[in-house]
Amino acid sequence: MKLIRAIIKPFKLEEVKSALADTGIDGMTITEVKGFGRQKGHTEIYRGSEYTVDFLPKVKIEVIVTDEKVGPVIDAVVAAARTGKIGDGKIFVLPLDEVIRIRTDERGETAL
Amino acid sequence: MKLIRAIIKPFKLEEVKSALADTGIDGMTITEVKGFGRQKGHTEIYRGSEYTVDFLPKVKIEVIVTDEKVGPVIDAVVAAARTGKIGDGKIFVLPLDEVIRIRTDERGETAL
Amino acid sequence: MKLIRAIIKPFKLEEVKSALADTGIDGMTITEVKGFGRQKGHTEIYRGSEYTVDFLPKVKIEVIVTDEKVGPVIDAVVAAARTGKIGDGKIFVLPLDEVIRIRTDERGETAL
Amino acid sequence: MNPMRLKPLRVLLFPVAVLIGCATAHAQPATEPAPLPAPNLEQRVADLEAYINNSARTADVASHVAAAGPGHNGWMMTSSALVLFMTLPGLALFYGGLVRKKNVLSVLAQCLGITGLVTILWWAVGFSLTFAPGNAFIGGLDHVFFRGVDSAPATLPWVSQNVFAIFQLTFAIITPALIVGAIAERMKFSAVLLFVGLWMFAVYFPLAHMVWGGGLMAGAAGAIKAIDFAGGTVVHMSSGWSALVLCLILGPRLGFGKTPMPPHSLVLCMIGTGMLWVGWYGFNAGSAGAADGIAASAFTTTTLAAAVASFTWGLLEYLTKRHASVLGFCSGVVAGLVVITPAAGFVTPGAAVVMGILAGLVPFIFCVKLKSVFGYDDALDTFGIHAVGGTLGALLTGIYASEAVNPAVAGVKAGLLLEQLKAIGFTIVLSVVATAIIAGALKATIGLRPTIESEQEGLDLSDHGEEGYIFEAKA
Amino acid sequence: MNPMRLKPLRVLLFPVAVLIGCATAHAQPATEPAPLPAPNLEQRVADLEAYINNSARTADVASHVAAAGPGHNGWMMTSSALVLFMTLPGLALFYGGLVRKKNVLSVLAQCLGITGLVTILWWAVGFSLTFAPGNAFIGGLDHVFFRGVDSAPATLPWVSQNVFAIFQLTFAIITPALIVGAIAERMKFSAVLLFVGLWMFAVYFPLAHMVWGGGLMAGAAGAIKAIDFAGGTVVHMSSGWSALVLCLILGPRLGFGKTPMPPHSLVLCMIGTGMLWVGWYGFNAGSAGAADGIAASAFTTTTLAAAVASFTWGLLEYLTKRHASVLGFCSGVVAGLVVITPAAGFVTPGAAVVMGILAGLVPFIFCVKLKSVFGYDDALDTFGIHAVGGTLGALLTGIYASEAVNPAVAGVKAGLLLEQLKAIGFTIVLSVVATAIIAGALKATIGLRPTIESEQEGLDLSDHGEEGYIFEAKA
Amino acid sequence: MNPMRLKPLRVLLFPVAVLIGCATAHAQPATEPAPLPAPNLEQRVADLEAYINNSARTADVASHVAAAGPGHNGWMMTSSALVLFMTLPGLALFYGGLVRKKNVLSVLAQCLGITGLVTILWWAVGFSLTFAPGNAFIGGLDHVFFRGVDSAPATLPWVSQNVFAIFQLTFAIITPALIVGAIAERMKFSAVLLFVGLWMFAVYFPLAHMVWGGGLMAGAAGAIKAIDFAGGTVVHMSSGWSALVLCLILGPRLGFGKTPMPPHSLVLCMIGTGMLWVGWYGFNAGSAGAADGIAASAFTTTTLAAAVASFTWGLLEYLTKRHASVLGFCSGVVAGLVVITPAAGFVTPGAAVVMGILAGLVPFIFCVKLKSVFGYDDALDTFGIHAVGGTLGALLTGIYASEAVNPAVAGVKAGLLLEQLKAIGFTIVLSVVATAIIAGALKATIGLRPTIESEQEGLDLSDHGEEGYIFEAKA
Ligand SMILES: Nc1ncnc2c1ncn2[C@@H]1O[C@H](COP(=O)(O)OP(=O)(O)O)[C@@H](O)[C@H]1O
Ligand SMILES: Nc1ncnc2c1ncn2[C@@H]1O[C@H](COP(=O)(O)OP(=O)(O)O)[C@@H](O)[C@H]1O
Ligand SMILES: Nc1ncnc2c1ncn2[C@@H]1O[C@H](COP(=O)(O)OP(=O)(O)O)[C@@H](O)[C@H]1O
Repeated sequence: MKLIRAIIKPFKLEEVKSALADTGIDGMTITEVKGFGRQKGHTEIYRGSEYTVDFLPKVKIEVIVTDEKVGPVIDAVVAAARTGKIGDGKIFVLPLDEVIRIRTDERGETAL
Repeated sequence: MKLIRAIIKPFKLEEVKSALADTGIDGMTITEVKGFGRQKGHTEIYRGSEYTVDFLPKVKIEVIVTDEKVGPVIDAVVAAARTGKIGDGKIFVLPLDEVIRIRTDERGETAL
Repeated sequence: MKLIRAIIKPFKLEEVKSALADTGIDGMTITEVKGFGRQKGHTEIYRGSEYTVDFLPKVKIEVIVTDEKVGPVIDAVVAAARTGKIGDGKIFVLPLDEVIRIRTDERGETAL
Repeated sequence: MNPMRLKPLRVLLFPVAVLIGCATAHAQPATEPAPLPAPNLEQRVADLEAYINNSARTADVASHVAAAGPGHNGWMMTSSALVLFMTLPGLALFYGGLVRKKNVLSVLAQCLGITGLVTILWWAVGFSLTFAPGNAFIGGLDHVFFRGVDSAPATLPWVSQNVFAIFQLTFAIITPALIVGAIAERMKFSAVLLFVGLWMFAVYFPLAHMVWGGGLMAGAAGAIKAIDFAGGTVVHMSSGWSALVLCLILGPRLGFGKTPMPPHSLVLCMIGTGMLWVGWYGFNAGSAGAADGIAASAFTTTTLAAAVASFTWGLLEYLTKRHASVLGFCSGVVAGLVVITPAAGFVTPGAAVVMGILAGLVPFIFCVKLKSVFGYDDALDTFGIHAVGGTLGALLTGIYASEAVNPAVAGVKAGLLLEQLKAIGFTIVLSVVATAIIAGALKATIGLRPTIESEQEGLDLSDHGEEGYIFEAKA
Repeated sequence: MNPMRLKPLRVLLFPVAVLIGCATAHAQPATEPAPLPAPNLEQRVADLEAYINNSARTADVASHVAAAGPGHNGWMMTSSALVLFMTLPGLALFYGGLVRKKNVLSVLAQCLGITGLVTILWWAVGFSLTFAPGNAFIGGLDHVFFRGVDSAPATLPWVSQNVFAIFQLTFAIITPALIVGAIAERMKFSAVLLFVGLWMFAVYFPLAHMVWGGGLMAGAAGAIKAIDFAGGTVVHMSSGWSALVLCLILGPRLGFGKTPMPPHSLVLCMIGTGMLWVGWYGFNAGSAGAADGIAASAFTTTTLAAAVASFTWGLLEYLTKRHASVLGFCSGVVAGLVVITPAAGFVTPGAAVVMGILAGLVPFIFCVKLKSVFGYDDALDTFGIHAVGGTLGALLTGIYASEAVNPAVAGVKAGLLLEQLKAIGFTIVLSVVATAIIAGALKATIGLRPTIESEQEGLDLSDHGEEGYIFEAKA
Repeated sequence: MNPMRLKPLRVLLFPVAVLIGCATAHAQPATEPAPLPAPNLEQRVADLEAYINNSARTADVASHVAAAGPGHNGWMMTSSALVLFMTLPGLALFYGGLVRKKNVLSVLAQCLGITGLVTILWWAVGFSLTFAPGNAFIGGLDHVFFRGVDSAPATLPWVSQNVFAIFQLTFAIITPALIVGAIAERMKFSAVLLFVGLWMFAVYFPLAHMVWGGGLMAGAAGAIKAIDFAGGTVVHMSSGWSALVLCLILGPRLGFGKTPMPPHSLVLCMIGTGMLWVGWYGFNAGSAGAADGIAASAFTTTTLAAAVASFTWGLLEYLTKRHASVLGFCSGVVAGLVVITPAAGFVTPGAAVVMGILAGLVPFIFCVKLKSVFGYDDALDTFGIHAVGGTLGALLTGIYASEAVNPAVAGVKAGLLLEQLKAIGFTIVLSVVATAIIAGALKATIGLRPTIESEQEGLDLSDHGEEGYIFEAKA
């Protein structure tokens, strides 16, 4: 099993969610984050004092998948989240030792 | 060392915190997240336009533990967070290479 | 590649960001989190009912780096985030299997 | 959307038809009274002077100034608007800020729903039951559907009777809305509205009739010669004591005493407090029924009591826990306003300052020190502030009412304290008994509480299908 | 900061210089009229009575009380303040709460910008074009730059003309601000201001002149003998129908129909609703132009219609989707206020209750059931509430206006419904045609919409360079 | 809770006892003046006319209308409520929205604490020191504890003296509250209250006495023949210049100039702005002391100046940085209101428009362009708006005051500009010197600032033990 995390543009969330559903993923966890990267931020001015915002709102999607789904899931997210403009985000794949479903104490792939 | 992450129902946070304390854990980091899974969301209607909310509020607990504590911590979280209803959440265990305490630059288990 | 996550005091964010930039890091993702540890919280009283807040606001910085940068990045964060007072936070290093840039579908180190 | 869903709309067509008839009937001019002789010049001048002095016109002549007087009428319209402002959005924010985020809309919806419901009841029968001639306990039916309530002055010499009726409506709205504070975060919306509907008939209309409508406790004219300037008994004691009983019958919030339930927005709470204070000028000074010297006195004492109580509460916090809090200052403001309410137009500025100090002290002890001893869940301290403060105010009115301030005190000053105690006792008994019966009956039938899941999810979603704040940047 | 940036400031110096001249010119006292004989005692008393009765002073004598009368003047100042309060911050919050977080400031900025712009236009020419003598369609230029508008009463017998001018200004401000609701979240700020500037000349000034300034539709005096107490046609229909056309020309928001766009803060929306209600007392009761019995009637019907409509809307929601929502109650309040506006000072309380029920019913069906059928993006339901409600109100005024309530109805009651229909038709045609031309022209020239990126990022950042809320604890 | 904690409560019992005595003493009716002859009919009519015209009653007869007049009294009560609304919650929100989230409650608490403290001081001695007969610099002690302040008119012919006293109290409250803007986010709560307590005696009471209490700068009657309609010197200059000195002595916020400190909620700021504008009608038009033509003028000029300044500020932003911001429009509103304040009842509408343009221009340059050059940390621009605007307004009053608008100008118009300059200079010197001494003394004794940790954590938690918003969904 792997933990796949995708940092995407917030307005792409619904599309990515559907794309994931199409690959058979039926669980995920999302977090509001701020991203810093090549995409430029903006400047806010309040009565003359400037305030540069270079952290942009992003959504982080985390999904645990079985090893054979890693490829399809990555492809699905890339396809759905891409706008082709700077700041589309990244996908990270992390190794995972174990998953447990709290409700049933099931472990491993059946816990997904 | 392992990184244990638990996605739980928000109102279980206090109980899980105490349960962790009982296993000798004295540090953790929590994040407000939204979860998508088998647990159903709800529909909000604003002047006739429906708005289906399938992301439900969850709390993510992250705790770094020494290898021998992985078992007890998982058991403690499962016991404390369980309601038996769909949506109780998951626990993920990730491998970890290193931990550093910023204040002292201590590394490894002493940094916990 | 490694995923480095640092939990720091919020008011240190700007300094850590510059320190990272100095090590050649040009991307990162941050999340507002709450930390629980040795640092004491505070008590709020609302008309006689006490409310102990032991989760303190922290900022989590996540940055993917190539293996050779792990050392310098850790040192930079430690130097910039340290106040010497309890609660300065931790750095965790996690192994990482893969990184993908959504915009271009580049994989591996070029995706950073 | 399924067209079958539209069916329930038809049930409304019948009442609409009935009401159209009733509305048309109302449109007929009232029958003219027998003609009176014209006033002479001196009488005309006397009538104009009566306007300035808020006194009666010359009797038995056809006054040239029979209509409402602009200064008084304008002030009473302003006052009515201010008292409505107390509920919408004042009280809604004061209470709404104090609950958890997941229940903020439920408080707002309760205030809005009560406003609509009570207005309909008031127009249909409530005003009549309160102010039409009746017996010592309840008024008659002369003014149902606002019959005969038009722009000519009636109850007050220089104020349009319809303005008076709306001014009183705003009191009838805020009183049950105050109860909401005690039962916040855990009572079904339908149960709240049903409770309020029944409670108005059992408690509010009778009590308001007894005190202001010429009934049992109407000062010199009543069997109990108590005085209540702007609603210490009728508004604050009735709601406060009923709130206690209702919250006991309802039981505490899930997790009460274990989970912390801090206010989700003291900013909202403070906005509401400011609005309550400003609106209360309409409540207290408007209760003079004119823009006269009595109103001026009430205006003055209201300001002093609110500010002094606020500072006292903050100071007490500072002395006992080293922090003066916004919630403390706000609680003090409201406590001061409650305590001065029955006394506002009867006492001197000096007395108002003393009452302000006591208003900061006694409810403070109650909300902060004693409440946890008893352990009931009066979520937002309706009892601790309105019942305790209202009772304290009624008592202190008995002590400080001064005929130098208000000639109306002259006739009742002797033995007033005892009469106030009688009024207090009567009000408490009526509120407690009626609330226990209504709440008990509702609990046994439709039930008072939502399911555990609903309460955990929050009433905003479960009862109203909405969220208070949606701050994610998804689209 | 580059000093070159200061250059644009210079462009302001010229108008300042011009205005200083113009302001100084104003400072000259008006030429005195020929002296009139002194009144006798009886005439002096009659003048004082005229004050109470809001009637004219004795003709052809030099009244001792030629100035404004305090009760009426005070009430009209209070009313003007209340109507301003409706826009700032009332309407701004009502609308601001309903948009997504990223656009909340854009709504606030639009309300603020419109307030500034319309005030300048009104002072310069708008008041004159509306109220100075002119033809049936537009007023003259006698009062440009508020010439001759001072504290002496003119249009209203006992109210300072400058207070009257400001009272009317507050109407001129809120009318275009209402349009903002339909085009929220997707129109460039510069385009909004330009549109409003042109629209005032094409729609508002003419329409207000026709209805209130003695023009085409001025009741008994006009060619169309329609009546409109406080602005059903002038304010609500004009803005509502224009809003529909504008939002059609503008097109829907990005993602409309696909992405959910729930209100970011129903708490703000409810605060705004309370303020609108309270402020509306100035709007409706203030439209009597005096603190008299007509004002009292308007005050009463306004309260009843708002509360009844709110409860009706909530009840309909409960019957059709098992949830009475805060947005529903608030929508009902506004719908009730809109519907009663043209009728406020003309109808009985009973009629107000019926109108309240219909105000809860008809716009409810429109906003909740029919709108999705048509599929246009009237973001915050300006059409569904203001156009539909305003049209409904104008019709019902034709049915329920009663001379027992207001003697002014006597002269027009016969055939009133037909005249109301004519006024409705005329208003719709004028609003639709003028808006289509202006919006079309602007679309073809400066463009109406921001870039896709700007709209996605939110107008707060792209058009105003600010964020509504910054809650992170970074420093 | 440890019962020992209750001990400090006892310290309150002594003052309560003292006050009860004092309150009772107040309850005695004032001694009756010698009886005057009854007025004849003509005199009675003249008195009624005097009411309309806000002039004095016939001398040496026992007027039948000796009490306050309803129209004026009602308007002054309304105005007082409006001015209180400016502080609670208006100014609190305007400022509270501009600070960072962790300090929002500290601003609210400061406004609330100042309200309580100043009310107590005002009742005890402040009103007397301001308005009781005294010397050129300070009033006497005739009215300590509101002695002799009852509902009969005194200072103003047709307004209850207690209403006048409360109206003036609301000015005394908002003035020190304005200072809070300069020292926001970094001054200990205890130090704020102590500073304000001393400052009232050193600056406010003397200055208000000199300008409005018949002292040094009381127009035609004073040694400096300056005029100040509603508080340009007394309120805005005094607070603004004091704010500058205090913020210099206090030092900048931690991280000032390095860390960005953007406003945490421009929504709150805009709500506050709307409330300030609406409340300012009480401030300016209420300063006429009657609902007369002067009030009408002040009402008109206030509206024009606020709207024009707001639009000007927004336009300047648009020209210099391509974005008109909500903060810009709001800043312009407040600047316009400040500048027109001393002139409100003295100038024509045209002059108000010019003053509005200058009010948008000069403080804009100050806050946006010059402030960063100087580098002091006037957190929320109290100096840039209130001191600069107040000074500008006082000057422009000297230029534009017109006897055609207000006969009171006639006696002082000659050489007025010079007198205004004298008053400006005097006010600046008094404010600067007194503030420097008080702030220096406090700094040397109790200290002005919280610990670094407290400042970093935020004053809400460290000074008040609360948080402004708790949005997590934990229970
Ligand atoms: N090295 C990194 N570590 C962690 N997150 C990163 C890193 N680089 C980029 N990100 C995340 O990816 C987002 C997009 O990156 P950016 O450089 O702006 O554009 P792109 O994805 O098109 O290369 C950033 O906002 C940030 O959240
Ligand atoms: N594959 C997954 N990857 C990441 N998070 C998941 C995954 N599946 C479920 N979750 C998280 O666990 C929560 C609970 O899952 P759900 O299917 O609703 O119930 P249960 O835990 O009882 O199986 C979800 O809300 C989501 O946050
Ligand atoms: N075992 C742990 N697992 C995860 N996060 C931890 C752990 N221990 C500490 N933290 C995080 O580090 C932060 C700082 O820890 P704390 O014990 O307060 O001080 P210090 O870093 O100086 O040892 C905590 O607030 C928490 O967010």
